[in-house]
Amino acid sequence: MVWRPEPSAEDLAVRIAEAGLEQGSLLEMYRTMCLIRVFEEAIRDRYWAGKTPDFNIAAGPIRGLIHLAVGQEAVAVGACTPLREADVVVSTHRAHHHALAKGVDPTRLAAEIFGKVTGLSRGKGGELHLFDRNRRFLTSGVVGTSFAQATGAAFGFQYRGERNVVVMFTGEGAANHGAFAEALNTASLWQLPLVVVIEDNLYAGSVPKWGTQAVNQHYQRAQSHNIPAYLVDGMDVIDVYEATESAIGRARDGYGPTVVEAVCYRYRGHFEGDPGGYRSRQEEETWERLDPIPRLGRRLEQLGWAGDETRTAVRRMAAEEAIQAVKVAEKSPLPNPAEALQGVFA
Amino acid sequence: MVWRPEPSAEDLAVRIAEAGLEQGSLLEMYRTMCLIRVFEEAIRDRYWAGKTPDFNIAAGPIRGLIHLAVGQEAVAVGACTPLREADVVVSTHRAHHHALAKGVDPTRLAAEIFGKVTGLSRGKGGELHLFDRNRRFLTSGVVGTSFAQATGAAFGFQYRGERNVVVMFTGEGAANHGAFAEALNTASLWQLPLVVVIEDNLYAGSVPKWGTQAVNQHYQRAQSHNIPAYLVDGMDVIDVYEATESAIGRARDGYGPTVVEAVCYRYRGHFEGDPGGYRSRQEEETWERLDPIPRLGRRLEQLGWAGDETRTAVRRMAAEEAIQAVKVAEKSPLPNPAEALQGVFA
Amino acid sequence: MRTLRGIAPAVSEALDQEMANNPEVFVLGDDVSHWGARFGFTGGLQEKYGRGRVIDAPAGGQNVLGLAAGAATTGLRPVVALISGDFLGTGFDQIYDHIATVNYLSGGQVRMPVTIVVAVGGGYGGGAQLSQMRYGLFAHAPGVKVVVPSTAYDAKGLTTTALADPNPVIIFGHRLLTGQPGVPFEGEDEDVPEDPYSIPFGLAAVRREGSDVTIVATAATVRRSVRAAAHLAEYDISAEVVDVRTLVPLDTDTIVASARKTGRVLVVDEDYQSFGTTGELTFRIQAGAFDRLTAPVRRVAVPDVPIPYSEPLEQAVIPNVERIFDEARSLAGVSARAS
Amino acid sequence: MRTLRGIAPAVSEALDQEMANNPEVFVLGDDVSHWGARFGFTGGLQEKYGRGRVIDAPAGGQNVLGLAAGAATTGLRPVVALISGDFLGTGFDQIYDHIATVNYLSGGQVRMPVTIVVAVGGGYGGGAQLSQMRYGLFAHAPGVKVVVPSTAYDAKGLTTTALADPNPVIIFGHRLLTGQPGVPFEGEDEDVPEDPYSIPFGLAAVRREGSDVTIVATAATVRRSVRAAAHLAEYDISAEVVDVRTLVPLDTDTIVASARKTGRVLVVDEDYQSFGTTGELTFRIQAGAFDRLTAPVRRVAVPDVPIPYSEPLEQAVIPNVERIFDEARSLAGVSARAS
Ligand SMILES: Cc1ncc(C[n+]2csc(CCOP(=O)(O)OP(=O)(O)O)c2C)c(N)n1
Ligand SMILES: Cc1ncc(C[n+]2csc(CCOP(=O)(O)OP(=O)(O)O)c2C)c(N)n1
Ligand SMILES: [Mg+2]
Ligand SMILES: [Mg+2]
Repeated sequence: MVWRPEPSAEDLAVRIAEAGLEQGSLLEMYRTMCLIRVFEEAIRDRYWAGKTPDFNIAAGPIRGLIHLAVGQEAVAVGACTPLREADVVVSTHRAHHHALAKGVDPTRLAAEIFGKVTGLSRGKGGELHLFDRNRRFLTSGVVGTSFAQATGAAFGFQYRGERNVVVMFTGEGAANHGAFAEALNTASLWQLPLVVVIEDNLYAGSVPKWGTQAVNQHYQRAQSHNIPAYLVDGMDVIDVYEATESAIGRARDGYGPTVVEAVCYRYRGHFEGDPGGYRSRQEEETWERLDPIPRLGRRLEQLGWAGDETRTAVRRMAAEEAIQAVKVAEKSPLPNPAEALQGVFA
Repeated sequence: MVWRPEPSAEDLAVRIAEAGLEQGSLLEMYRTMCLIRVFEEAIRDRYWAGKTPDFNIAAGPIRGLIHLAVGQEAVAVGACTPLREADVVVSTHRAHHHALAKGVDPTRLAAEIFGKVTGLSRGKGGELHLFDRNRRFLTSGVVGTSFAQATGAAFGFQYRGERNVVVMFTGEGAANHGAFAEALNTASLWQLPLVVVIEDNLYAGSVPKWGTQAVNQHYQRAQSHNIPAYLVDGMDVIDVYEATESAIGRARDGYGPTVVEAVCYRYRGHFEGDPGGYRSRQEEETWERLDPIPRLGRRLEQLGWAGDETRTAVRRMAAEEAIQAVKVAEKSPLPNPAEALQGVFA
Repeated sequence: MRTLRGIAPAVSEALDQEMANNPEVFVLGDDVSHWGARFGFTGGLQEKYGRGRVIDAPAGGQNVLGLAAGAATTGLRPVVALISGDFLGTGFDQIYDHIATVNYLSGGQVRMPVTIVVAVGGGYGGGAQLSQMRYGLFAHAPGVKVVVPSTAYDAKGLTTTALADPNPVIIFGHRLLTGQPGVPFEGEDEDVPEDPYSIPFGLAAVRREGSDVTIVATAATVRRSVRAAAHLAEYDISAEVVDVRTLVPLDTDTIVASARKTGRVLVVDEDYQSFGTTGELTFRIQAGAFDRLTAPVRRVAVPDVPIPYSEPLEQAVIPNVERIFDEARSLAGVSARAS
Repeated sequence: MRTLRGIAPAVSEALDQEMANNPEVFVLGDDVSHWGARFGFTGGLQEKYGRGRVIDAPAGGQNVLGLAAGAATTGLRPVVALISGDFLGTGFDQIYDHIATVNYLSGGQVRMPVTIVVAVGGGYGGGAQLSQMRYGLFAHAPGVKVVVPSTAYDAKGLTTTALADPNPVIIFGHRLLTGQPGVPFEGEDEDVPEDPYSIPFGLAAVRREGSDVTIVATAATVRRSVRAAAHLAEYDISAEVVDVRTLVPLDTDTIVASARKTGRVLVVDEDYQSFGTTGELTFRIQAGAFDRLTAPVRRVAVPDVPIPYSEPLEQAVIPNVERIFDEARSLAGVSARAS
């Protein structure tokens, strides 16, 4: 683990200043994390509608699989805050938090999850295939295949002489795929503007890290490809922000890739319907005490940047936006069946 | 490079003793290296028959591609000498030297290269698909695919409780494939009896290492998977032997995998017909001066274990065996065309 | 005899019975401990045989399949279990260029008794990468046997046969036939013997006899075809339904015999339409029954689009009872010799 | 006009002309600098455009194809050149599950204008992993166009079309048609315009007219079929030879029209026989020409074995003029309506 002692109010102020963070940006990060949390909980609520008492994956307003990232909001928000609109984010099967942090419209995101024609991809992709061309956001549902794609996008920026950056997210499990090593090699060789953010939530599906990974962390692997790497506290948005901000800056200035490994925890199952049982209650409770949202809340308080009232107001606004998005999405029309045969070729 | 100062006669004697090498085994290594060298030159001679003055890949007694390892004999012999018959060697597209060092019959090997029914695989596989069940020797022509297979064989021995070891050869280019990282992870995780020998001959096809590899060596990658690694002089059979012998011993005793990275050079083209042009003459000459066969010859002289006469006799015997093998192979019958349809299923 | 619900418990029972007898059989896969057990075909095995024999392998189809291939060379009998056949794409060349070919290319020296069990098929909102069939691709590869069971009885017997076969076998189990909790079930409870038994490869089964039109189908589409046939009967159309059971080896004789009897054939498949299974079946049918066919062979398959996520789109592309019924009815109504 | 020898200089000329105009086109591959240039389709390009635009990518089909897919999302137009189509197996899912599907799955937001050029085919002693055709596999994938040129003229024009297409296109160039030094050449010198031109996808070409039997073929087997047809003429059998040119889109009309004219069709293919191209062509032929066929469609393909190395074995499995001739002759001699 990468727990650090909680800073004193003075130390915190220094750290925040060094990170170049101001009241506005920190509050915005707080807001986005709240938005994500409530969005995912609203999606979860709709997912379970029609799936109780007997769980049936194909029943209810949302069919198929849903992978929530509740608990991991700090990684998404910390890593995406330093990004510009023209930068690309390449995400994984667990993508809602990344999408929202990159500025994807919550209503269109939710509509895609509901399979509506108003969704990002008119309902064709669904949760495992989220694309937003304008927000430059991509995913893949086949674990391991997005790495070369992210690297290719970074190459594209370098080739075109555009000073954009690619942030590529991966789970710690996916990073054991060989394609991850290939991406590191290529990005390092060509000094590409790629920032790799590993969301190490300790499990790949039901399989704990120790079950499929020879070493406890990945960052040394990055270093063996001559890529600088940070190991950060993924439950601390400031920690994630600091490392990623500097990595993104370096990438943008042509100094090549960086790996940021963020240790975190998902509070829900691997997907909804996961009955769990492979994690101890004690472990879960330990991590729940590190919830990144109240943690940032306490810091805002400490810094004197947002008291109870302000924070409650921010949370309420974010919640309303998220709930409204999910509501509108659910009410939107489904695509016409005839669309199924359209668009195989551009 | 890993050039070390040439040892004095006294230092050499100490080193040899520490490595546990005796006159007989060193002479046998010398003999095998000579056998490989002459075998490959005889194959080359037959390959070019019918392909001059106009090169035609499909003409002459040997069709298709031939990948020679002339210059790399020390890696094969140093790494295979410590092996037992029940141990497995998994090789690559450049496999003759590994096969002969593992004890594969030169006549059956040559016959397979000629596509004869007396070949290892009755002519069905050819040079890129060499298998010898009895000698426990396997290859693959698709770069990167043999790594998981070698790891699987090592798993097989562990599962069965057999104290056998797998030596997996790879080129430095192939080791950039993601499957290599996957194999390291698995072998380290399960502490498999796997010894990975990287033949770093500086080029993958025409592409120099710096063209496709972010760092100059691979061994740090092994270390990032918690696997011990040696960087050795691949033109010095004693150096290769020392490292591999200890790695094989550890693997056999249940202490898991090791990587041995041997820097070496191929004296011929990537395959026969390669017109070259991507390596400087100066570089080639530098490496020719390090020829592992005369180098071992000088050591045998220094140690007082084999004078000119003995060495000449050994070389002559080895050469006769190799040339005879290629001759017999060439005279053997081709398979009956009806065999083409047999053996898809066991 | 007792009742089994779906092909998943049938496959895992066959695996269990074989593992009990043969220590050389072991299971390797992605999440075989938990999700493989819940949504796949390895239920109960890890509890019984432990983590050393029912093994969660490090990530990647390439890695898992390569490990199996390598283990097979030491005389073991690996079973690879993947939660989705779609993931075979990441280990494609391990099957295509190694597991399938090594016996041939080694002149019979090195065998590859690797059994692969994967969940396939859509219709539950899985989206493009968790709904594909894939079996046509592997049926195309020389050296692989391909099993596509439609019943629990077949699934058990064919798995037992696979585990006794010295060759690579891929068992494609349709998700909607698994009978696992939480997944829609298109099958029915079946009586399946508890004792081990095996069903030879290469024997198609006539699931319903008929005289006007033959419907040739695989896996989930067999049941849909039987339902369509019941509906056709209401229109006085007598449809025969042939369940292919194994694509490789393919029981051309049974299929052709039915085609010769009815003169009209509809091939149904949940795989992509073009360059796949329906074409091959059609070649064989017209080769063997040409002089008896009274209309061209027709087909119902996924109309060459990725499987879309949204329900109305998904339902528009995955062959269902209605599409089978409509096409068979139209085929039965075609007047002979006019195209 | 001037003479070109083989499809390799034709493809590289089309690439060159497109690169000269469009800075967004770049080439990525394995050994494009040297071996790709000598045995593949990238000759002369690196000298002209430099290492920054004709790029040796780090190892692996997965890596190269994924890089191309990612680069395409930034608006570039990647060309991936691989020395062997066999190596597509290592990047299989990048094509099948991403490059092919992203346009559809993104609801048209993200295009994948990736052109892939690979050398395929056997007959020179390349052995199992350097002789396969692979195109049937990718023709099966919704979302990929598949080009199989048989002439230098077509190769250039179809490559130009590929580079203007907003969709992924794979060009399978048969090694024995490349015209590269050191490789046997089954083609002939051709007059090919120097100026850029394009040939639309989806238009088959009738290479020889005839009335007794139709031979449908691709790539190298087109030339073998034309030779077989010349030989058949000596036996008073008039064979029409149709060159498919692109498998996706497939010009069913031209093929069916020829089938309707002759009533007898032989499908020739250098890919594995079952579950591939010959089946698909047969489906379409019998669907469109059923009432005119006087005999079942037949086929000549690789008889479902890996390509063996040894010459007599290799020659026994790769379709050659003799096998095509024999089968066509026997087909032409079949009395109508008796199978
Ligand atoms: C090629 C492939 N194999 C297996 C899967 C099934 N799968 C989906 S998510 C997942 C685990 C990923 O773990 P990790 O990368 O740690 O991400 P997390 O789920 O923890 O966010 C697996 C194995 C897949 N989608 N693709
Ligand atoms: C998947 C795949 N891609 C490309 C090739 C073509 N190829 C054959 S050998 C080789 C280079 C291998 O280089 P290295 O591993 O350094 O071995 P060396 O040839 O130097 O012994 C390549 C790219 C292949 N055989 N397989
Ligand atoms: Mg994880
Ligand atoms: Mg090399």
